[in-house]
Amino acid sequence: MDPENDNRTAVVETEEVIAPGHTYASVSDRVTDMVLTWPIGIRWAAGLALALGLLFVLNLALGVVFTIGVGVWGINIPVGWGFAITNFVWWIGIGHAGTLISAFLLLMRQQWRTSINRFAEAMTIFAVACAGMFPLAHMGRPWLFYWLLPYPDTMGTWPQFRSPLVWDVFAVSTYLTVSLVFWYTGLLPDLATLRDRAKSRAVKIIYGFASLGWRGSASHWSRYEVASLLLAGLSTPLVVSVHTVVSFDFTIAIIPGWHSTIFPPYFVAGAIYSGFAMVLTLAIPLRKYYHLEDFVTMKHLDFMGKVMLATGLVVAYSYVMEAFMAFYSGNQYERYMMLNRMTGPYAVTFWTLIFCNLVGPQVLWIRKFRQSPWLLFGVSLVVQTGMWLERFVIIITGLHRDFIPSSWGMFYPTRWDYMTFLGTLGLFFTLFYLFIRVMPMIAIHELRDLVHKKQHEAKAESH
Amino acid sequence: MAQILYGLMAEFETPEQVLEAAERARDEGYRRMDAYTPFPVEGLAEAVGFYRTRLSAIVLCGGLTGCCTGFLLCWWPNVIGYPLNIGGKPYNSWPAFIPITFELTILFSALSAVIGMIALNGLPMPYHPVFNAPRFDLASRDRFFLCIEARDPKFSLTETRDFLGGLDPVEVSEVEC
Amino acid sequence: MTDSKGNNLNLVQLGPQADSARDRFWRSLDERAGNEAYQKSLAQEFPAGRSLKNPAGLNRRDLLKLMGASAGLAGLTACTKLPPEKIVPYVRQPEEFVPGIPLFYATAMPFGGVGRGLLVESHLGRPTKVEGNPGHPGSLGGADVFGQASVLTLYDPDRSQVPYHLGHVSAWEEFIADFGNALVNERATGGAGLRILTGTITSPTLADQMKSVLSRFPSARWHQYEPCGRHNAREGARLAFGQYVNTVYRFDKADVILSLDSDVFFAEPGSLRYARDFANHRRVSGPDSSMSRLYAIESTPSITGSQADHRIPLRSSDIEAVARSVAAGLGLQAGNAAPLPKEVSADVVAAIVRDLQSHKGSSLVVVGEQQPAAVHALAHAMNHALGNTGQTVIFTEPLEASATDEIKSLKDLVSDMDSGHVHTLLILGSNPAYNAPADVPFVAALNKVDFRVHLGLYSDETADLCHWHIPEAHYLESWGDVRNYDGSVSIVQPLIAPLYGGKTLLEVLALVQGQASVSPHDMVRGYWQQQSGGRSAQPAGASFESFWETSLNNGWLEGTAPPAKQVTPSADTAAKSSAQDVQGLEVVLRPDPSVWDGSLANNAWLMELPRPFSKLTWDNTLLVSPATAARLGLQREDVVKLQIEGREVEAPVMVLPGQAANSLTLHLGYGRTRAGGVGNGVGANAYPIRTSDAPWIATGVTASKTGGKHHLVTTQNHHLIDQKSTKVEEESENAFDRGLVRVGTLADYKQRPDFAQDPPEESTEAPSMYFPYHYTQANSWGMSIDLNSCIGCNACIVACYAENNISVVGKDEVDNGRDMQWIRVDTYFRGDLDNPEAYHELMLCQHCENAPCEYVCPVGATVHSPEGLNLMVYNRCVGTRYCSNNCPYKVRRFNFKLYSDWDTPSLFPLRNPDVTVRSRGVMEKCTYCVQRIMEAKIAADRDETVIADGQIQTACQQTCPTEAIVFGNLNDPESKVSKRKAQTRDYGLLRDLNVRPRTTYLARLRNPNPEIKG
Amino acid sequence: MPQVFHRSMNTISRVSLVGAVLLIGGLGYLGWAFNQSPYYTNAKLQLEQPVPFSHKHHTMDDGIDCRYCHTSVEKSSFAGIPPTETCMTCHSQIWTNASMLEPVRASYATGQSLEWARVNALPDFVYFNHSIHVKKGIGCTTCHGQLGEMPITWKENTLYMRWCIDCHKHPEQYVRRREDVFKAVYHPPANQVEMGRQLVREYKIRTFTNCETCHR
Repeated sequence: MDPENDNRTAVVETEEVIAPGHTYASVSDRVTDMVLTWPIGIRWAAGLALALGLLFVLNLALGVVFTIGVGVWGINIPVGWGFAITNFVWWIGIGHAGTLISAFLLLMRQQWRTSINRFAEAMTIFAVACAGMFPLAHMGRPWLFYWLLPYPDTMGTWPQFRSPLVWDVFAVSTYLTVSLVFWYTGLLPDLATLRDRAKSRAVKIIYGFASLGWRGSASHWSRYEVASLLLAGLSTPLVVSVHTVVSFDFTIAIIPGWHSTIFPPYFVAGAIYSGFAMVLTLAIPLRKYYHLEDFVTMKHLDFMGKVMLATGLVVAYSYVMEAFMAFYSGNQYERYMMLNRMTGPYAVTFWTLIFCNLVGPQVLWIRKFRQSPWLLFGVSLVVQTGMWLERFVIIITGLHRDFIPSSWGMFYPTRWDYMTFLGTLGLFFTLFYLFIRVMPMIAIHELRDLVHKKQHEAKAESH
Repeated sequence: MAQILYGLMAEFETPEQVLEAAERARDEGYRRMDAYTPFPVEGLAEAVGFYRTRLSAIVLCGGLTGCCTGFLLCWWPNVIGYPLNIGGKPYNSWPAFIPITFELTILFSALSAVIGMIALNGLPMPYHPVFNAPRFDLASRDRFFLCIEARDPKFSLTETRDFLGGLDPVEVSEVEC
Repeated sequence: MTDSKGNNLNLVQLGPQADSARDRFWRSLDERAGNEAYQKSLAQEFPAGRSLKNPAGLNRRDLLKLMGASAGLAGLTACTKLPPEKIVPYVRQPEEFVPGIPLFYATAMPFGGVGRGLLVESHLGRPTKVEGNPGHPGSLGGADVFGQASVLTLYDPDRSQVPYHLGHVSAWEEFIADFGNALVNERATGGAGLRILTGTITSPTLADQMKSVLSRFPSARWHQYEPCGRHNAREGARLAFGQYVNTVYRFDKADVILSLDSDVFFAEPGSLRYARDFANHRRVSGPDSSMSRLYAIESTPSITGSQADHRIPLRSSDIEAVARSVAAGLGLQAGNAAPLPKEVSADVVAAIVRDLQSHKGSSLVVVGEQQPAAVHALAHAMNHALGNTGQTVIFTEPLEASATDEIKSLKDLVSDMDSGHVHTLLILGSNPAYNAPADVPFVAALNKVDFRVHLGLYSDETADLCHWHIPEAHYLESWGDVRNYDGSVSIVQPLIAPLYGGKTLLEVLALVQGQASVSPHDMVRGYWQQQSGGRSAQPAGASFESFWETSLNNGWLEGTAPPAKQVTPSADTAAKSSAQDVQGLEVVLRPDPSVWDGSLANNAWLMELPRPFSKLTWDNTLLVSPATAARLGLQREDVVKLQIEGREVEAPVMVLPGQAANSLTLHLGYGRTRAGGVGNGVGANAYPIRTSDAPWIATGVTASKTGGKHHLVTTQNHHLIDQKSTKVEEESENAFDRGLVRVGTLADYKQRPDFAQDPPEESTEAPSMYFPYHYTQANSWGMSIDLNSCIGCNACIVACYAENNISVVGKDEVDNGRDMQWIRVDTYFRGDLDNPEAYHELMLCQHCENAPCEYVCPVGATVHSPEGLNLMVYNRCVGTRYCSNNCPYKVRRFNFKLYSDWDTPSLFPLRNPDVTVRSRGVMEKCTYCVQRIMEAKIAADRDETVIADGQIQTACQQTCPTEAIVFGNLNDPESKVSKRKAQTRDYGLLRDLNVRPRTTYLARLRNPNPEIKG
Repeated sequence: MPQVFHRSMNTISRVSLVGAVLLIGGLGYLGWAFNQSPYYTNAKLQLEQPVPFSHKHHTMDDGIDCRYCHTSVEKSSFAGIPPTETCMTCHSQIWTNASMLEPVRASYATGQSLEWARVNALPDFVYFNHSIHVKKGIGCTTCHGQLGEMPITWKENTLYMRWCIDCHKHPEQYVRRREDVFKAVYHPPANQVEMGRQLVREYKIRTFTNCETCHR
């Protein structure tokens, strides 16, 4: 079946987590065909080309940053951190949804995770990859990044383990590794399916190696399930810890607007918020383009909408508390920071973020909206903008007017700031476009399992 | 043909069938057998005689190792290796060492979980006799297989074939080594 | 990262004889003179890519080039091997040289003709750092921005390096020949066509030479013109006493001071000494201390005015009226007193008069050069009436070798030139083509002179119009002598052989007398030897040899200070008044606090120096008071056209609190066209509206907006909340809310000595989760800054530039908020916008014991030493900038690009070999001059001695004219710094953050006159 | 038939997995080895010099004291490289026409300095002070090797910071009596550590490992 000229009419939307009438064979074939038999569509190619274009922009920007120095960005004293760290936090945050869906919902035995977890995890990995770039790129002497790693060097020195930046190194690299292995574990049986379904020998060999010779033996499956559960159990605290550690970058500092104990939960909630937004941003076009309405159903969209609403409210609460504490604490620096944030030179960005993260998403209270894909898509974009602005506001308004008024300054981004940010979008989407062509974007064996369970339930009802 | 026989492979259409078949085979006294399914079937492992895995223990050890590594990694350079006065904080400012300790705990346990699983499953094993079964590619799609291996003491080509045939499989085929 | 230490292994290259060095330059020049490109670059005198304005070379090609270099350095710190190095020892090593140990020589810097006593640090024959000479009466160890920055001028790559003849490279020998021919006719006519133009000359030896020149050429003339000299002061003295005298103030005896438009702590030849005496006399050690009282009436905020207990902003041309009514109050026949301007009430005047009268003999009236001669005379009369003469005011013979009315002198010269009488003109060390008054058509007349010779440090505007340009020897390259503010004589001794074969005035004058090869050293020494025969220029008995040695050692000649002179002002002095127009707008021209009369315009340190109050860099502006700006509808950065009698100049507006209404201030010294790569085209040239009869104050001005804008760059933002409102700007409001500046009156202080203390809950003893680190070492360093003494003169900033190899970043990068100064002078205003109190607060690394910057650094590049220093390890820094973010004082500076100049060879010897030169991507900050601390510690350890209190001085402390900064050992209760910190005025900034700063401040005290309200 | 691979592939794949792990380890080791290698550190490397000066000959055979040429070693951070005239004090008398000394005579005649290739170079951000080390009983050979046995001078140690720190942490293992400091060949006594401890007390040696000791 070719997505480009598809003559099916009237998509049947379903309230189930999977459309009725699917068998083990149908789900297996449907997903594997997308990888093995469907031709490369024009729109896919165009999308990839666009992403590659942005990727080139990234190379250019980083090239300039590395040859001339971070001075090409708008950063200065007092605003030592600008877009780079904003992007870092934003991307890391986006990553969180993937792990949460695959790990947390697995522990919760949620069936609706099944058809979205695979590409959500992929999203996580690519997002973390993008994020990981920034701490490196924003260094004044990036060629010395390895001094942040603990190894016996010729100087007898070590990283400074009290620094949140070193914690970041450990947290992010751990997060990336665990996400990767978790993702790969999930892929093993599906790679076997691809191996067995592939026509050409070359493809068989590739997937054959990748699947390590998985053969679905009963004992393997039982170990496999134990491993998956353990990984899920480990990833859940990990994902919480990662954004907590990221929030330490700010809370450990003494800067008004940074030095706050509310940040860890607030950052984690924000991360999930933006993460689910990104999942929707990816899922909605995907299901339309690849006609996955049978698997990514209204129920999925509805649930994800609810999750966004919930986390959005946590974030809203955090904003309110932050403002309240600033005044209630009686700390004049905090109070000035908050006033300046609301009325100062960066007030516009602040109020925009309030609209994007607090006001806009309230439409999700209405079921009808939660179930209209394109409106959901719109909201997801708004939320992501809002979450990016949130980090921007925290970093910039915290720094640009701190304790000593004589050192107050402003931050004006340069074209290199923008190019670096757009560039990472290119990296992200390039990886994602490639992923959906070579990997099953839905966990096939879990779909089969789901079909099995559904049949059971059907039987149970018929009795 | 002079190929050595690995075992007899019966193909079923539903998980219930293969589960029942496995239990029956067990009652028959077969021990060396294994079932191959496109998704985990509850109880099947026990049915083919696989009870518990040591994976959890491995992960626990991995986690503890990671925990110690993490803390020592922070503690040693700061207290023994190259103590420096950082912002007036004590050399052993253990609260600052917790994040890394935690992360390494997770990292080590996660890796030991995956590597342990793969190793215990004897992977990678790109070649395996069962792949010689003609329709085995369906094992990763929608069919369920039970294979009684030739090394089982009770195995005999004819009787076992009859026994399997009695479980109304789609077909029973010989699997060469 | 690399530093200039590599060079100090090149032992031969820059010895005092430095022959090989000189050879190298000549040779390279000869080679380059050949190629055409170099000829062109000579034509515009500053080869491209050498511009200091953007050391990082902000145009892309330069950038990439530089980045190539930085990539190399990058590698150097990463995993490539060290490049092979050469060691080049001497062939014959001067015995006084010990490689690695600097030598100090006393010398003096002639500035506006008057000497400033200096002590210069020299590494293997390379002068690297200028300090004040503690033994020198005019310095007492302090140095000002001009002295500190002079060492950069020495190495300025834009200095002229070869003689030019008609714009082409030539040679000294050729000049000798050519000049010889020119002199032939002059000899015939007894020098009728020979004229010599210099700046103000106080040097006895030079005067002696000049005398013999004039005796050889009887009809030749010697003219002097100093654009920012002390013209009015001189004429005022003649008005009062009928003769020229030099006035010396004794601030150590002055209890009540009335300053009329005077910046006596900055702009006078004796400023350093005056500032020190003033500070000492006001130094408060406890509630029982006393303070002098300073009244300042001035048209624009000056650092002197910022010290005033009562400051009245007033148009310069109104000040005479006030002065006269004060004089009348003192019972003088003060002539036709114009009515008091509305800004000044009669009661205030009365109060001032009473205060002065109750301090007869211990009061002092000082007048600024900007005021007309009549006001100077009036001041003499007042001081006389108050019996201050001989007490707080001392008169001596004039400093000038031949004091004259310089403006008249220049006019005469020009008219002679115009009428074609002048055939040979020697312009020695001055630049009249740029700085002559607008109504003196110097340039036009110059073309009528047949043979024009210019001697100067730079091939400047004047050189361009002369047949010959001869590179002048920098004072650090010259032998000579010069008089100090009090008339005593200092010896100028060279620290290094002329880098570019520059010549001194002495040599040129010798040449005029036909002596081609006579060394200036012999001239100076010879002159004093002959003097010592006659005048008692030496203690009896001592041989001249020893006298000379000690003099060189001390930096000045014992017994040359002229005795006090008894003069009394003529009876009608007070009556003489200047016919000043007091209507409408006035424009006051002033020498610039950084580039002075423009001669320092190519000094990048001074250009980037934030000007006092405005914190402006890389520009000069029209300073306008908020009220006037509101009335004329002017905003900051509006370009305004000033028109006076057909003359006009365009300059951007800066609205400055404290500026007098209807008075506009414009600083001289900008708009240079041939200053060099740094100074060219910076700012607006004010000389075109400067006239010979009103050199400082121009009235009857019309100011009109051109509609244009000019971007001004300041290092500290002052967001005026509302020009019309009476609120000072936002930054200052917060500064006071946050207790950053703590001020009280002397009276309050006696009531509540602890008014500046933090409430206990905000003390540094705030509870902490961790046990504090115990600083048990023998030494534990700390600093105390007395806000009561700091006058905000910026000297510390320039001293820090020189000591710590700090790079200049250029206007654009300062605009990006990336200036690199380690120490800054923050200025905050209090009170209403028209006449706020201005407070200076030095801000540098506070060396917090619980340093927030340290625990966030991922690589431990900034850590604490057991002696309490907050260390910055450049070579370990990876540049995350987290430390700067977390620094509550924002005193850290980051190399966002490659700011250090790795390209300009002539700048390498300037660098302090004991301090690493920072590369791109590295954080830097004040280190309490750790290199000096370590030097002393190692020496003490090696020689088994202990470090005495005051033995280690930070660069900022050493240069501070008022001793506002004290550094020392906190573990020694007897040390100066411990004693200061024990005072109740001691407070630390942001102590409530529990960062425990090691740098603390002594609260500012004011001593207002209780009789004056508000 | 779904069989894709030959049975040998099992062994191959497992071996290659183990191989990959070993390879990574091996690369790590290689990196470390390179870092220590003379090629990288210049240690034990004999450089091209204008004159093949032999410390062995001058210190042992002629018995010239280090300080005769390195005059400022006891008072300055920089030990001092002898000016040509120092060489000529002797070599105007002996070996007056040895061809090997031609460059020295030429330098003395022309006033052009000899350009020695630097053997012991530190990065420019490191501030080492000879005088204090000598004073505290750290001998020349401790860092520069047994100069008395060097016909051509080479760099004995890596001069890595780790190497410096080692001594700064445990001076007792390296300190010697002051009178032995300038011995061109020195072998620590058997009771080094015990003597070292005693000398550390006697010479008031403190163990500085704070950054400002060397980086300013």
